[in-house]
Amino acid sequence: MEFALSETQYMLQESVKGALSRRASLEALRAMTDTGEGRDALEASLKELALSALIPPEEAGGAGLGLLEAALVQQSLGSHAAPFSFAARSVLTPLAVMEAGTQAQKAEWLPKIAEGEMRGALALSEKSGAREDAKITEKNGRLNGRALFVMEAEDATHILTASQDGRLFLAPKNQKTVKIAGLKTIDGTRSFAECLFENAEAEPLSGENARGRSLALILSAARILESADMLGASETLLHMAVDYAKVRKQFGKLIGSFQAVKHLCAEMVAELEPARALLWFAAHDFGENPDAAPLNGCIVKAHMADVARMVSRKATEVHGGMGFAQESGVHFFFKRIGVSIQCLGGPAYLRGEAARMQGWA
Amino acid sequence: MEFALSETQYMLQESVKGALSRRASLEALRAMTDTGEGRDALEASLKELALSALIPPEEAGGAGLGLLEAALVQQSLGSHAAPFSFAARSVLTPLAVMEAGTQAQKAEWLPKIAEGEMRGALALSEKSGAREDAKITEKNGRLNGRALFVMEAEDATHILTASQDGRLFLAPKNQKTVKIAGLKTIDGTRSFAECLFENAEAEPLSGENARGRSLALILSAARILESADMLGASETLLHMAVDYAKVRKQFGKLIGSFQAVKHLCAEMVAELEPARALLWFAAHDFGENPDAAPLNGCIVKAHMADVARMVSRKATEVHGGMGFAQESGVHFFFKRIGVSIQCLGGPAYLRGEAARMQGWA
Amino acid sequence: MDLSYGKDYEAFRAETRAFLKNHADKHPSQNRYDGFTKSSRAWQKTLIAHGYAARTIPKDYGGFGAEPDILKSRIIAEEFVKAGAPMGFQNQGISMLVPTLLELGTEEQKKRYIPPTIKGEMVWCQGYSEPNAGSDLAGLQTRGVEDGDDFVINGQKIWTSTAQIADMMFCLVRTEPDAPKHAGISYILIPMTTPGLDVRPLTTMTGRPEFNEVFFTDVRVPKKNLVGRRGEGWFVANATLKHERGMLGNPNISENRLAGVVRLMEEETEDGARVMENPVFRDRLAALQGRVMAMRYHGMRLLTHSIKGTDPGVAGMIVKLQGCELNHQLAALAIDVMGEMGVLYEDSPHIRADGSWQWSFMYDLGLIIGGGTAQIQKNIIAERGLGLPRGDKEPVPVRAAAR
Amino acid sequence: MDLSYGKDYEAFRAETRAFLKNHADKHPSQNRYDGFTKSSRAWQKTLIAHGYAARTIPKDYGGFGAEPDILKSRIIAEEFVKAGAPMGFQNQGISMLVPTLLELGTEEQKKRYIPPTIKGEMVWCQGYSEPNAGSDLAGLQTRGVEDGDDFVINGQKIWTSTAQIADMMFCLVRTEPDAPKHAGISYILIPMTTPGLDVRPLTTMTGRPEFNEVFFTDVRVPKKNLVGRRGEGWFVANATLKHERGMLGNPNISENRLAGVVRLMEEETEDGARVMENPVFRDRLAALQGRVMAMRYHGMRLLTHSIKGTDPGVAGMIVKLQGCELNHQLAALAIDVMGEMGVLYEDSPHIRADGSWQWSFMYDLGLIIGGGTAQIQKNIIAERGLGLPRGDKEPVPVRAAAR
Repeated sequence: MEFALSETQYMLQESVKGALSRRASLEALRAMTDTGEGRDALEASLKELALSALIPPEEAGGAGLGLLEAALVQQSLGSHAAPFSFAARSVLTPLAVMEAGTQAQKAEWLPKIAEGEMRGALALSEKSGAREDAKITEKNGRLNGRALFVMEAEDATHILTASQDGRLFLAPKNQKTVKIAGLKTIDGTRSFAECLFENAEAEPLSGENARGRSLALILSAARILESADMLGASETLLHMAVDYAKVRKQFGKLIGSFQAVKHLCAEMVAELEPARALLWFAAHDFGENPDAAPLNGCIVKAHMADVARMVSRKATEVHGGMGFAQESGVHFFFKRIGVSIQCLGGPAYLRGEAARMQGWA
Repeated sequence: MEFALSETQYMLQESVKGALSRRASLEALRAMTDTGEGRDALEASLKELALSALIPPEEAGGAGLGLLEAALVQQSLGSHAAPFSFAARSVLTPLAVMEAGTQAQKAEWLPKIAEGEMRGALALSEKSGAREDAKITEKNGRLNGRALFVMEAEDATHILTASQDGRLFLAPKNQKTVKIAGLKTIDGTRSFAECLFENAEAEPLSGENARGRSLALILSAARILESADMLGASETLLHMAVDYAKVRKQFGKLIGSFQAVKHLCAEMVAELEPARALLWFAAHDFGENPDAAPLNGCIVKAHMADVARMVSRKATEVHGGMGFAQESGVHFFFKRIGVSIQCLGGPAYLRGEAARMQGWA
Repeated sequence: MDLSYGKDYEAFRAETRAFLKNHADKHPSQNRYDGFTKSSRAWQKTLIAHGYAARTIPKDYGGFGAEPDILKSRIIAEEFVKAGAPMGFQNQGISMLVPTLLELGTEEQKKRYIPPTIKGEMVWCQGYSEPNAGSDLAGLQTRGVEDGDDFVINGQKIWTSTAQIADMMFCLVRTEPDAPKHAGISYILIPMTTPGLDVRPLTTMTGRPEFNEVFFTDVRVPKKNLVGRRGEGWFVANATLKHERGMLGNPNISENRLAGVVRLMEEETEDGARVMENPVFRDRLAALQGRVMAMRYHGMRLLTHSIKGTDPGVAGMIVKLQGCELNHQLAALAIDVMGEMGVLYEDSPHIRADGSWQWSFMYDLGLIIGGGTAQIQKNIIAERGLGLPRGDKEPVPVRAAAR
Repeated sequence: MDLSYGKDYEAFRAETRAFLKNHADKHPSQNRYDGFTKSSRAWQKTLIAHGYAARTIPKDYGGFGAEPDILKSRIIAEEFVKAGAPMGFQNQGISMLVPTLLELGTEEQKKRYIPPTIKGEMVWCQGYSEPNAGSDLAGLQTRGVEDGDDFVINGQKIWTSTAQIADMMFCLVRTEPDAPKHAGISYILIPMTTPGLDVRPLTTMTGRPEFNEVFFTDVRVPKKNLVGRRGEGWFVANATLKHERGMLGNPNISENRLAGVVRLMEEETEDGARVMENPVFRDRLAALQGRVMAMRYHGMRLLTHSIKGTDPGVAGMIVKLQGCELNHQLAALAIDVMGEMGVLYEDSPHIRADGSWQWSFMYDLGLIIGGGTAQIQKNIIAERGLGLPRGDKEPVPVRAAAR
């Protein structure tokens, strides 16, 4: 029995954080979101860590690691609000191929994913409470319809999506029948798009294991990764707040010596630590116990969203007016969390799903 | 425009509070709930104020006052957790007769109510989310079925209830076909009972104004009175907490000088004051605008229940261990509020009703 | 208890309506109405002439010269909102500086500053907060040193809204650095064109430059620009602040937002079903409705106190705390109702209501923090409202609200 | 990351199961099991003999004498719960006094007190809190004056559970009134039959006498009953308190409660519909499920730290705050699910689960307050866990948990 990160897992996370500290400091983040300057350096720096090879198995040139490792990476990205595509591209796409692809598909795609040549975007938001008329249908091997809130479409080569009946597809992005338009959110650190399929070519992931479950698993992994991102962003907010409370003076005293400020900080950490354990569990259990994964994904994301919203509010309050000014950097995390909360199902939606999955509804 | 209590309303409330201060101090309350001692003196003292004559019109020997005055009295009773029957007996029963009775019924009952000879209990809890098999049906002028959570049945002469189709009835309590058994709640200051009708005689309130609306109005008035009781009990808890924080020392300082204690107190008063205004409005508007009364009753009780639960929690916390000991008296108000929250519909039920009434559901 | 306004006031209401009807096509649009255009100044002039703006300012200073009457003010506000007509200018010059000058200014100051201010020809900003004087406003460090007939000012202000377009600033400056904290501050009027004064926009979480920083390098201001006596600026500012009361936590804002959320829940769909059909969201909506109604009638209770000139006690201290939080919660519900569409912003396709719900959600958090954080508000309520003892070194500051 | 227990431990588990199977009909019922009956003492004896109770207490003092092994302890707990068999005695004597004596007691004290205590033949209560020493425990005023070979004790203790049946009390007494606050306290063992000692029941909000007050009038106790040195009682008590850690906020309690609420929602009806069909209640249930799961895995994380002997840091300080609150919220949901039936109490007709949900709701609030209020817990987390500066005169006290 050991419910803790292994030395390797810890080092993986540290190495990502190390690269991010160098390339995605608050100052660098400001430059990257304002002008794009520094993005290339960040990409290059993270490329050295071969994050795209994390999930594919060794025979495909990957490291064959699991969702917990991926979640630790995503948590680090969240802790720096890093403008870097990882979840869809390097985790969800290979997982989908491994879970639902044929032998041929695995042989074709996994090495390319590991190399970073094949880069998937995720178009599944209409599977978590479709908005407007968003939906994708398949007919004669062609996709039609609209996907909203496509993640990591920028710089992707393919789009991972699912038809109405729950089958997964990989659609090449670079075809005339696929139209992509950017969506602007409050979060300037991640890219979202809407995607229109007009009789687009797409390859069904149709291996022998392909089942309705595959979609549910990918959604679960995506929600666990969003949770990890929120955990990382929340941790940073907590640390920023605590650090600020230790240096900022008002009324001749450090504000951290006021009980009200202390309690705000204590309330944040008291929620964050158990949420971290829940995330570890959900990410670890994903590989061990796939039957439980869909439920765990709903529970962890709904809970983490509540915690992260609370933290983003209280950390801003500790900063006082500075928390409201972009100068402090609080806003990067506040807004990244704001988007994560809604992505792939808000808390009420996910709790509804969790109730349904347990036969409560 | 004057949104304030009139001098008369203020004096009415003060006179009730005066009598209660003399006869229902914490010490007296302890005696009354432990042994019953002091109840007669309290009854006698309040009888001088002729509360039973508050609502009946002048021609019936009453004062012809409205629900706002009644709510102020109930608020005072709540502020002392007074073991005294008022809402069903002196407000809801006369209101029901005035609203739905025939001329003959009004002529017969209202003077008796004003005199305190006719004392109604309220058996309408099955109209706010029936539990178990509770329901009352009428056939050939006889009532059958079971009512749970009958209010003020102790010492009542009649039971005010409603049939499944929403008509109001007055059933004499003293008949073999009416069986009453006490229910014990956490609140030792008010009496509740279950009531079994086995082909019991009952008089329908069948005046020309009797409509489905009558039942809705009585329920609304009952909810507004419960809200008033919660407001009174919450105010007392706030005052007890503030007083305690001004005398109790820990770490060599008055606990009221600690920011955490200050904030608990501030949060209580910040919720209570607007809730008071909402109660004033709902009680006042009841007479002015009966069409809005059912919705207002739901909204005010759901809101007051949330506020009162918060206050009962925080006031206890300010008292520390003493709040948990019966010695402090906090428990009387904590538990009285606990019962009021559930009585005639908990917050979720009432908000569901409010949504339905506004066409949202 | 009387929720009607009475015959005389209804007559005034009718008069107001008639005015609005007659002028329906004569006023600028209400959207993004900032009062600094030709047409809005013309409208302001009309309003003053008819007593719908600068109503209680004496005629000597360019106002309408009526007796203060809170109910009439409220009727004006109600009817203008109903008619969709822009109210008279509401800015810091009019709501804060002018009442202060009326109370404490010299005759020369009144004559010089009040008329152009109420006409919208002179725009003011407020120089109170500093980077190290936020919750602890009296800790301000911008210094004014006497030099002949002038003060020479050095330092920095922050959270200064409208500084980028203002003609003048009313400013708190430490003129006696050795005096006790609350003494030694002076209230000085500073032309924004004075050399050495530098305005830089301050971008907030919302992504917009809602405020400014203002830097002072040897800014020279004549002593006659002092309001009240030297060293008494803290008390002059308090006189200003009391006029600001009630600017925040306006229940009308909450009511409009609630109505907006109801509409949103009717319109937005999730998997093809209207969000209004979702009982979990309905429950949240109904709970907020209860809070909005409570604040509405709480506002009427305070209005009654104002009319009677009586002290509402602690009830008067909670409006900012509760009102700002309520507005924030309403925006949060709206965002959750929209789900992923609720985090769209700026000029994104599919955006709802121009992103105003998101803007409000963030800006409201700024309001919760600004003008005395929620924590400071609670201290004030507990100490001044409930009489709890002051903690050592946790003084309750006098705070500016929106700046 | 490994959530299994490994082969060796699974063998131990099998052994435990076999023991429980063999003894299935040999133990008293688990309900209201207080350990002070003949049959429960017999069961305790059996447990000690097989290493399922007093497991790590040396054989010299009547224990089983095994090496400490947290996982084995946990396996025992898990299997006993599954089998519905009562665990070994868990009371303040065993969980707090015995470890303290092992660490700081004299050989004579160990020989005299440990064997009867672990057999359940000697019952202890804790004399820490006083009416004026609650959150500020070190402010205690019960005095012990030296007189020959004795201390003569006067004063009062409060919140003393099991005092009415205890044989002995371990007690904090101020023996040097002029010493600084935390010095001058001694840790003394007092027979409850000593003349001058008076126990009065203290009824709580729940309506039950869950605690007692204990009054001391010239209570004479021999000096050899001192544990540790005179004036060092505060540090002896700290040694005790660290053993108490983890008694509160046990995630198993929350998990059982969650399962109870699920059953309740399936069974209870409102207007004939199961409450489980109500989406608003389902939403609350699912939210609490997330919290319960988070606390479960948080507990496993802390367990791992215990096994490795590493410091969990701030993560180890939040269990009481979060766990007690969670249990309270679960009880609150249960009450709301039952509606009016949820406020029935004592022996009322129609009552559910003997009123245990109401009892928990109130008792949990007592736990949130007791053993360091939630406010004090937050101070500790902020100061010790996050390194925020201490405020003047707001010290973080060492606090007893359940007493």
